[in-house]
Formats: sequence, C-alpha cells, structure tokens
Amino acid sequence: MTSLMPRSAGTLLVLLAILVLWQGLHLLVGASSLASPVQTVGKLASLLATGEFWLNISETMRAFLAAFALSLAGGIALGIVLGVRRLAGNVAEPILTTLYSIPKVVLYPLVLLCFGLGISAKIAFGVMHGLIPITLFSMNAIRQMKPVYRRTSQVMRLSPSQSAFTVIMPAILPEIVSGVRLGFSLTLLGVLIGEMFASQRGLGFLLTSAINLGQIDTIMAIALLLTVFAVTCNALMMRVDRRLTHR
Amino acid sequence: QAPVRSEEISVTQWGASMYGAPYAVAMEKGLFKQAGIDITGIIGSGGGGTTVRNILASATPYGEVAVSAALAAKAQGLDLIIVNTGTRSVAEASMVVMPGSELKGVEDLAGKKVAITSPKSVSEMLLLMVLREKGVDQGKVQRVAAGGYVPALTMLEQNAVVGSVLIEPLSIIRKDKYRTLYRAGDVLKPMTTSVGITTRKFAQENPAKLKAIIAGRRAGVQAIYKDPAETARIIEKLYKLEPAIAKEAVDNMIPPKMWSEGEFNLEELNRMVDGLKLIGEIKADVDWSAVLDKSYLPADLQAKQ
Amino acid sequence: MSAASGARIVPLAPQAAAPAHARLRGVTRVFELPKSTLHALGPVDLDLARGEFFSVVGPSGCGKSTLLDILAGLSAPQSGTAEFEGKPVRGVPDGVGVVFQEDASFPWLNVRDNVAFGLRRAGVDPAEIARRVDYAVGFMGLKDFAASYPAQLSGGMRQRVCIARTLVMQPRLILLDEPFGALDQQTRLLMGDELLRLWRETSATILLITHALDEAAMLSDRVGVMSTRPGTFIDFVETGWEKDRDSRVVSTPHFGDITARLWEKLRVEALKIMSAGKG
Amino acid sequence: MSAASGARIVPLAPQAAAPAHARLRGVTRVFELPKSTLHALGPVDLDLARGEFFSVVGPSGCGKSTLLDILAGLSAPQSGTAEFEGKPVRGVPDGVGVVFQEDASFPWLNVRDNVAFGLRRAGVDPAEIARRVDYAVGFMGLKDFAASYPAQLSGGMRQRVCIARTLVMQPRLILLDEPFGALDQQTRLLMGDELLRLWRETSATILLITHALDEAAMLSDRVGVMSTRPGTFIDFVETGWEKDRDSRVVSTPHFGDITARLWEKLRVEALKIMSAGKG
Amino acid sequence: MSEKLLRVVVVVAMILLVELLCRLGSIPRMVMIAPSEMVVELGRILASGQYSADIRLTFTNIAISTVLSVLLGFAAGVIIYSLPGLRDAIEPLLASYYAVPTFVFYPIFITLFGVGSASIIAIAVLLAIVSMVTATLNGLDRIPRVLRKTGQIYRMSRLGTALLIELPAATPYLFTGVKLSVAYSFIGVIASEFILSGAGVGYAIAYAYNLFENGPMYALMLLVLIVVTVVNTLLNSIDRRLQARRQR
Ligand SMILES: Nc1ncnc2c1ncn2[C@@H]1O[C@H](COP(=O)(O)OP(=O)(O)OP(=O)(O)O)[C@@H](O)[C@H]1O
Ligand SMILES: Nc1ncnc2c1ncn2[C@@H]1O[C@H](COP(=O)(O)OP(=O)(O)OP(=O)(O)O)[C@@H](O)[C@H]1O
Ligand SMILES: [Mg+2]
Ligand SMILES: [Mg+2]
Repeated sequence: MTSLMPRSAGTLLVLLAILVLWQGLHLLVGASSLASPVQTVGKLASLLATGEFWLNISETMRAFLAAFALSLAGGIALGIVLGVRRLAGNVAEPILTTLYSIPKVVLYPLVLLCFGLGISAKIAFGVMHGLIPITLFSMNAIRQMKPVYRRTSQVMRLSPSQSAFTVIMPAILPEIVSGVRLGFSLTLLGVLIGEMFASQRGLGFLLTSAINLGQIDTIMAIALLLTVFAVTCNALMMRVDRRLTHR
Repeated sequence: QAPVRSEEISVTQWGASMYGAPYAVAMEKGLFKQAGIDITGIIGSGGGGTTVRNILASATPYGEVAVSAALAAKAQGLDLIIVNTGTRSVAEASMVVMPGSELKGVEDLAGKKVAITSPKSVSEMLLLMVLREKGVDQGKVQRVAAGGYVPALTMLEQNAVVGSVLIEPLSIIRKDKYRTLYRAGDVLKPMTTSVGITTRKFAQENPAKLKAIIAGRRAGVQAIYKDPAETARIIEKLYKLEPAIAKEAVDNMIPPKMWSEGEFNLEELNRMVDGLKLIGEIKADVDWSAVLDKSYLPADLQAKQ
Repeated sequence: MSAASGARIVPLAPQAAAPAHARLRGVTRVFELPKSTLHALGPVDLDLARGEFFSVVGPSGCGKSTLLDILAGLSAPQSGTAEFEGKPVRGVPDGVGVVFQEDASFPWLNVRDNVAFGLRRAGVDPAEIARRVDYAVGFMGLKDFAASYPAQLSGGMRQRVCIARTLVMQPRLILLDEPFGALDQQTRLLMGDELLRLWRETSATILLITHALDEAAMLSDRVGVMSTRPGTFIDFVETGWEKDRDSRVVSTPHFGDITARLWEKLRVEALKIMSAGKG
Repeated sequence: MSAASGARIVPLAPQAAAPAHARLRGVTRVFELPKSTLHALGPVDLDLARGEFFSVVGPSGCGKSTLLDILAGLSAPQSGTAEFEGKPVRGVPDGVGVVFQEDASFPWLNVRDNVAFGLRRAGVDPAEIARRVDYAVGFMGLKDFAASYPAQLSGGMRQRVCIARTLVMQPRLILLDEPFGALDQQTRLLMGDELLRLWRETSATILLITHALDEAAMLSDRVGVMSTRPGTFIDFVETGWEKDRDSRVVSTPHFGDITARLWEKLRVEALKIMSAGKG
Repeated sequence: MSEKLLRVVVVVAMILLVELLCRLGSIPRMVMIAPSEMVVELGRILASGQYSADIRLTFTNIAISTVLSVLLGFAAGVIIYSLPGLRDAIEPLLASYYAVPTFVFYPIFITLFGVGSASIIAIAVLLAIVSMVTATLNGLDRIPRVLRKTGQIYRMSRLGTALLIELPAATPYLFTGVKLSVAYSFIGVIASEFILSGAGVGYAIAYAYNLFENGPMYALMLLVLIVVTVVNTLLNSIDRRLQARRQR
C-alpha cells in the first residue's frame, strides 16, 4: 500500500492529516458515532480473522469481478463500435450521458424484478453503473485518435489486424484506461448498493445490517477495507497506465 | 430426483431479528432432515416485498414474510397462499426515552415528538396501536421518520425527539443507554406478525415437500421452548451476537411465546389487519378463506383454531 | 558549391522526355461537406523525374496535402490518374515513404522502436533492423535520445523521428509534408543540409511541401508554385543548382533571384485573393 | 517605392545621438528552474529611436519574448535597466501596447467587445470607444466579423483582433511578438503591408519579433540579429528603405542583399550550434 | 438536425417496443407496466398530491446539494490551486476518490447533522464536490498565461483580472464541473433516500416496491427519469452554447 499510493511525502502528510481529523472527530462526537482509527483497524483485523467475513468478501468480489469483466468487455466493444460508426456514436452519445446521470438506484426494483434476488441482480446492477463510462471513454478514444496514426499504418502497408494491434490499440489505450478506472469505481459502488438494498451476503449486506444494528466500528472497518482496496487498485491501474503510455 | 435434495428457502430479516430462530435451530439439529427435507440455506432480505418476490422466483418457493407483505402481494394479484403462521408476538418492540426524561407513561407522549423508522412501517403501526389502547389521540403525537432504528436513537440522543421506537436485539445491546417507556408486548395482545407463504402451483405439485418444511419448522419451535439455552447458543453463532445478549434475546421471547408452531389463529391475524388498517396500508377486512390454506399443516394443528 | 545560370521558367506542359518516376494527369479532388462540396484540388498535371528533388509551395488550404495523399495512394482522385513507376496508383504502392505534416511519432514507443516499427512489421531480419535503425538514428542526430519517448522530445526532434522511420524503409519516392514546420530558421537550415545529403546518398525522388520559399529555393531542383484553392500549378521554377549543393547557397545572388521570382508569383496570387475580398 | 544604397552594418555600440524612445542597458534575465538556473537573455543593450521600425530575429528560445516582456514591464530584468520615454520601466508603462506570440483574444467576447476591452477598462467615453473600435475593426479587415466570436475566425484573423485591440489604445510603443506566425506567406505579405500603413499613420515606435527573415528585411528600418541563448545582439542591419515602402520591395535586388546578409549571420550561428553538439 | 431526429426516432422506437412487449404480455404486469400506463399513473399521482411532499423534499435537497457542492468545490479548487504544495499532495487522492463508497458515512453524518435532509445533503455534497474541485483545478490550469499577461498590459488590478479574465476564461471547464455536480447530487440524494431514509422520492420508490404498488413505483421512476433528462438537456444546451464560442 505505502509503496503504491503516496508517492510523495506530501501525500503522506495529507493522509496523516486525515487520520488526525478522523481522531479529532471521533473525540468530538464520541465512540458510538464514530470509531477511532485504532478501533477501526482493530475491528477490521478481528473481522478478517473470521472465515465468515472472508465468505462475504468473496461473495462481493465474485459479483464485482463478474460485473467488472462484463462492463469492460461490453463497454470497450460498444465504445469501439460507436467510435467507428460516427453516426451511431453521435446518436447514442447524449442518450448514454443522460443514462449515466440517472440515479440508477431508482431502477433497482426493475433489476430485482428481472434478475431475482441473487448474484445476477448484483452483477446487473454493477454493470449498469460501470458500462456507460467505459463505453463513453472508449468511444471518445477512437474518435479522438489522431487520424495521422491510421494514415501512417496505411503508408506502412500494414494489414488490418497489424494496424489494430500495433497502432490503434496502443494509441487509444490511455483513454480506455481512464474509462476503466472510473468504471472500476462505479461498478464496485453499484455492486455494493445492490447488496445494501436487497441481499443476504456480501460486504454491502454486512454494511446494512451493521447500520441497522448501529455497529459503527463494523461500518468503519468495512468502509476502510473498501477504500483501501479501491484506492490500491486505482493506484495500480494508474501505474500500469503510466508505464504503458509514457505521456 | 434424489430422495433428499438440498433446498434453500427465504426468511425475512434473517440474521437481524428473531423471526428466523426456528429455522436456525431446525437446521442445526437436523430437524428438517428428520421431517424429510434437506434445508441447507436460508436466504434473508431486508424488505418484505423483496422477500416475497424472491420467494416467487426461487426453486423452492417457500418463505416466511411479514403479514403486510403477504397481503400486499396478494392484493396486487400475485398467486400465493399462506400455509402457516410464523411469529405471533410484538414483545420485541418497545419505546425508549433518555434516562433523565420526565415522561412516565404512554399518556405523556401527547403533544410530543417521537421517532419512528419510516411512515407506514411496523414501528409506526405498533405505536399507533399502543396509543389507541391507552386512549391517546394519535393526532397529538408527532411522528418523525428517521429511516431506521439507529438513526431514530440518534435523534433521541440529540433531543430532536423525546422518544424512539426500538426493537430487539438492538434494545438489549443498548439497554444501558435508555429507559424503556413501554414494551409493546405489555400493552398489546399477541398478533400474527409473520406467515409462511408459497405459490399455489408449488403447493399443488409438491405437497410433501411443503408439509416437511412446515413440520421441520414446528419441530424447531418445540426445540426452542424445550431448551432456550441451546437456542441462544445457536443464535449467538449464527447472528454473531455476544453470548449474554443472545441469551437475553431468546429468554425475552419465551414467555410471550413469540414463535407459533404454525397454526392459524384468526383473532391474532385480524389484530394485525386491524393495525395495518390503522396506518392505512389496507383499507378493508381480509377474506382469509381466499388466502389461507391449512391443508399443509400437521393434522393436529389443522384442528386448532 | 556553385549556381547555374539562373532560375529558368519552364513551360507549364508536362515534360515529355524520360519516363517519369511518378506522374499525375488531370487529377482533381472534391470533398463532400455536409452542406456543400469543396473543390480542393486540380486539375493538376505533374511529372516527377527519377531522382528529382521537387518542392511545392502554395497558400494554406490550396490542396498541397491533398495532392500528396493522392500520390501516396491514401486517397483516390476524383478524376484523372496517378502513376508510380509506370503502374497506376491503387492503395499505397510499395517503395513510397511519407512524412506527414502532423506529428505522427507513436508516443507509446521510444525513439528506437518508433524508427524500427515499419521494419518489424515488414518482417525484416533483426540484425538488419538494428543496423538500419542505428544508421538512421545517428543520421538524424537522435543517438543520445534513442531510448527517449516522444513526449520527452521537442517538436522538431519528433519530426526527425518520423523522417528516420520513413528513411529506414528505403523508399524510392519520399513525400515530405512541411516536415520542418516546427523548427526555427537555423535548425531548418541544418535539417535542409541533412536532407540534401540523404537525397544524394539514396538517389531517391523527393517531393517536399513547404511554405518557406527560401527552403524551396535552396533545396530543390524544381519548385512548383500552386494557386489558391482549387490548387493548380501556376508556375514551375527550375533552380539549376548542382547536385552537391548545401545551405551555403543562401548567400549567393542566384538564391536571391530564385526567391524573388517565387515571391513575385505569390504576391500576384495574394493580390488576387485580396481583390476577391477574401483573407 | 525605392531602395537606399544597400544594407549597412552599424556598430554594435548603442547610438548616442537623439534621446531614445526606449532603451535597454546591460539587461539580463535568469530563470530559476527546479534543478538549475537558466540564463535566458543578455546582457543586451538596445536603443529604439522614436518612430523607428525595429525587428528582432534569432533562433528559437534565444530570449526574444523575454526581451519583449522586460520592455513591456511584464517582468523585471535580473540586472541592467529598461527605460521608456526617459523613465525607468516599473510595471507596464502607459503608452505601451503588446501583441503576444500566443493567441490572446478572449474567446468569450465577440470581435467588437474584444477590441473595445482595453478602452472600457480605461473608462473611455462610449462614443469615443465606438468610433475608435469601428476604425480599428475596419482597418484590420474585420468589419464583416465584428459580431463573430474568435472561435469562428481563422488563426490569422484572431491575431488581427489582437492587433486591433492593441491599436485602439493608441500606444506610442508597439511590441509585436511573431504576430504573423500562424499565416501563410501570401497573407503575411498582405499583413505586412497593412502594418507598414499603420506605422506610417500613427508614427508609433514598433518592435517586431519574427522568425521570417524576409519579413524582417521587408518591414524594418533596422534588424537586430540575436545569438543563441543567452541571447545577445550579434548584429544590427540597417535596411535603408524609405518610409513609404510596401511589399513590392521583395522583388528588388536590394531585398535579396538584405536577406542574404541576414541568412549569412544565422548560418554562422547555426554552425556554431552544430559544432557545439546541440540541435 | 437529422442526427437529432434519428435520436428521437431511436428513443421513441425503444419506448414503443417496451410498450408493445408489455401490451402483449411478454413482459408480465408484475414486472413492468406499459410506458403509457406509467404516464397515466404519473399524471394521477401528481394530481392527487399524494407524493407532493416527497417530491418537493427530494428536489429541494438536490438543488441545495448542487449549489453547496458547486460553491464549496469551487472555493476548495481555488485554494488548492493557489497552494501548489498541497495540490501535489492531494491530487493522487482526488484521482482515487470515486472508489470510496461515500454513503457508508451516513451514520456519522446523522450524528453531526441530525437525521433528515441535512445528512442526506451532506452525502450528496460529499459525492458531488470532487468533480467540482477537479473541474476548477482543470479550468484554472487551462487559462492561457497570455490572457493574464494581457490583463497586466491593461494595467488591471488582481481582482479585476480574476473577475474579467480568469473567471470567464475558466467558465467552460467550471461548467463541466457544474454538470457533474448536478448528476452526482441527483445520485447522492436519491440513493440515500432509497437505502437510508424514511422520506423523499427515493424512499417512496422503495416503499412502493415493497408493497407491490407497481403503478406509483414506475410513475415515480418515470418522474426521476424525466427530470434528469430535462435538466441534462438544459445543461447540455447551455454547455454547447458555451463551447460553441470556444471550440477552435
Ligand atoms: N478530409 C477532408 N474533408 C473535407 N475537407 C477537406 C479534407 N481534407 C482537406 N480538406 C479541405 O481541402 C482543402 C485543401 O486541404 P489541404 O490539407 O490539402 O491543404 P494544404 O494546402 O495542405 O494546406 P496547409 O498548407 O494548411 O497544410 C482545405 O480547404 C481543407 O479544408
Ligand atoms: N517563465 C519561464 N520560466 C522558465 N523558463 C522560461 C520562462 N520563460 C521562458 N523561459 C526560457 O527562457 C528561454 C527564452 O525564452 P523566450 O520565450 O524568451 O524565447 P524566444 O526567443 O521567444 O523563443 P521562440 O522563438 O520559440 O518564441 C527559453 O529557453 C525558455 O524555455
Ligand atoms: Mg497541408
Ligand atoms: Mg517567443
């Protein structure tokens, strides 16, 4: 974690400031409203020591990975099609941006009605959140690719597949990675919201029952776990991005 | 078809309230298997509607849900029947005030603000029934929806309200912090709070399975009353509660006989209907004959009224 | 270094003699815009002799890049024909290299890999690739930057990467579209010298599009001056330089003659635009 | 139109005679970078005579824009002094107008409002603003575009908006930083004519930074040639043109003389760079 | 224009398809009611005023959180911009911000702000503010230096430069932030109501869902969809107008 995220001393300082703020707030509002950093880490450690908790994690991860894989594959494929077919892209883009800004949670009943109360509903809900940003970013990646790259590959008389894999893919990669990063966060959010509203397993479910039982330390511990996970993955993706693109 | 196939059924508030205790005990002690069915897992869920829909969609469409959810689903034309009753008490519900509060009884609530979870919820219904029982004009008690029990307690602590509805096991976990104004179970007579439902189709095609589930659950209920201490241990493990709290939670429910063995008691059912009318969730009396089907109950319970 | 008798104005009709290396006949190009059609180029006739250094000058938007696209087989003419080495141009012919006006270096590859890109795709033997890339990288003064990525280079250096990437393919016809646009006068001068050296060593045919008259005057055997859109050649000026010229020619009177001649042509065009109320 | 005897090379020491309109003495500028310091300019001595048209040419990055910033009071020299109309320059002096190298038109204002911007800030009477803006917009050939936004204009037209915005303030010293960089040769020629007309009408002092030698040669009374960074003046070339010259001078032999002289200076600089292993 | 038309055609065709599937019973009534019925239902519940309080509450909260996140985000953006050290430290965190599940902090907010609108607004602001901060930073970054220099040439004060040059120059980028803030405010408020609260449109939808009242449920969903679409279209057209002047 430390080797991944805070590359500068400044970021470490900011993290420290957040910790101090957290502790201060804890002292201000009391332990029953906000667990302290130490309590939270302790709670997380004890949760992680139980097999039960890992079952919930794996439940969430299963739904999340499936949703993320679907969002990725669907989003990139759809984005490329819409990027290449200009008219289709122009027609679809405003529709997609509007769908993107809909609070998708209102559609959750519909998802439950269609998919039932299992993992498939969670996956569907995750995909609903993650698919559109990935699609939009991929579409724009194709559209904004400098035309001169395609012309260069023509002049070098590359075959279509050579051109796709050695020129077009690397050229649009950075944009796609940005979309994937946003899609990652939103897919996770979608799966969690899905688990919070109607589910029997998973971290989102644990969160709701902790909220219902007022177990603030459990809430904070799960939030911390999710934050660390998401921030770490995000930092990893940024790193991969930098390594791949050199821009 | 294998003789004993593993099945999953649904129970509302599984893992959060005591509704599911008979299933937990029956599974743990192999009572379902003895009854001829292998129940391996319980699907829980928050909302009643979600549970009903989920039951309808699952392979073994049986589950225990709130009466209101069953009636609402029925009213919207879903093809389901009620085949047994589940819980029959309101003993787990209460209202708390801050320890230093001047309020002495229900009567003192007139002209005050209290927190409920959400409009038309069970918490509101019970409050209104208590007020009516004690002859307090419900219009004089301002009800604030907090969104849940914990937020309701927060409002109480912040003096935004003078009292807050509460439910077990949360009330046991936090019992040192508040003073109980009333227990719903002390004021109100028992009423049916949850029922077992299934689809008509499943009942007709798999009467044996259905009977086995109901019988298994009944055995679970009997085991609870026979050995509360063991029940507490099972609950403790399943719900991840502290031993003392689990014990108190179970013990509290033994005297009011929270869990019914499954038989239908029209008086208790109608008491619930009465409450639902009070919050406006249903408008007219319920024709139970169209909803109930007692033919899957054990023979001795079918006879009970 | 020496200069021939003076700038000669040649007749507008294409030269009939030796078979041309590349040839355009009656080429036009029209773009369909959403609400109108744009006649971008032509009709243009052009013969490039084998080994000739030919420059094109003309106002912005007159169709210079469009002309290059047609010669490179990147787009087909509306009417007329394009030929390269006696065969009609369909798609990009083998033996043609292009350096585009825009920066076409691949930001995800370092300088060496950029330069080697085409050779790798063409399946050239690795040892041969290394040899050619080393040579081209050195030739273009990029040796110290072989492992750098384009983002770390100046605009001019990136353009040199593109030139090197084209050169390693050993094209017989090199089309360059304002390759020195991003450079200042000094560096242009140096790059011009290097381009001349390259041309002498490879004896390729070169077509250079530029907006700098001095550049055209110093580098070319022949300069084609284009009219405003739709671009046609309004004049061909033969410079008469010897083959082993270099940038020192800029301080000869003959250089002044050629630029004056080019300037005059452009000024007439400019006045035409002005009187037509544009600009 | 006529040309004087020939390009004269003047001594590098500043002219002592008439009091200069603007004057730099021993000016240097150093930039502190994260890991090093960059000596960007100087030491530079320069005297601009009142009403003179002076051009600066020099390699990219030699400090031309830095020099302009110091004259305009936008940044202070490291050492040395800058004077304008006899007073030391502290902050931007009244009476100085600048057209920057980058497009500085305000994209949220239409052409009229762009041109009127400075006058409004200065609290000039609205009727007077309208009069001056109309004149400047007409002068710069923007009449038909008065209500257009910069985004609807070409790069060259936007630069004209900036020139008009500067002119309406009636500056006594106009500093222009490569104002025609975005234009093609033809349009440059026309814009050059207009700049000369303006200069004659207002009799302002003009300092023009350009990288086009022909432009410097055609427009200026005097051209200063700068060395590579840290930029100093290595030569001043007096063109000897009469005041009412225009673009037709480009086809005179004298024009060829001046450009050849400038080219030669630059070539020497370029070779210096090359032998120093840069570029 | 023809693209617009095509878009309308596509949307209408999709709606008609759903309508047809519902009418033919391919989509059972218990799953979804026909779009035309949703419209009728929406008219009915709006006329009856049954949900007026919820609707008013929700959209007021959305408006408040939009305004708050825009103002606070802008202020924070300006402050962070003017402190490059802080900025370097904070930027890697901003980049990962949306990976944090904001709504889990609701229990903390209710102790800080009490139960009800204030806490829900706090969640929405927490969700929306970062887009505005990022957009502000981006906008300030993209003010060409030459425009500030131009301000100096006209001998303008610092404040004058800020108001007359920097602000208009950054406006299109700031507006992108505003658009995102609106979207996230919608998402934040309605999702919180849906999961955590006892009032508002989000709660009403969840409640109707639980009671199998598909009519009101779909009517309210439709209402949210319509409002989002209208607001979005409005913002986009303003955006386009801002951009149209700018696009180079
Ligand atoms: N793909 C295209 N679609 C529509 N119009 C085009 C296209 N390509 C070029 N044009 C138009 O055709 C005309 C000629 O363009 P071209 O790029 O050949 O000019 P150019 O002489 O190279 O200009 P410059 O000196 O600015 O590079 C221009 O008006 C341009 O806008
Ligand atoms: N604000 C600054 N901070 C650091 N370095 C600077 C700054 N401004 C200019 N420089 C550096 O100072 C040198 C001179 O810059 P300047 O812009 O004056 O050159 P120039 O002659 O105008 O170049 P060009 O012809 O490309 O416009 C360059 O190396 C440049 O990178
Ligand atoms: Mg071109
Ligand atoms: Mg400069």
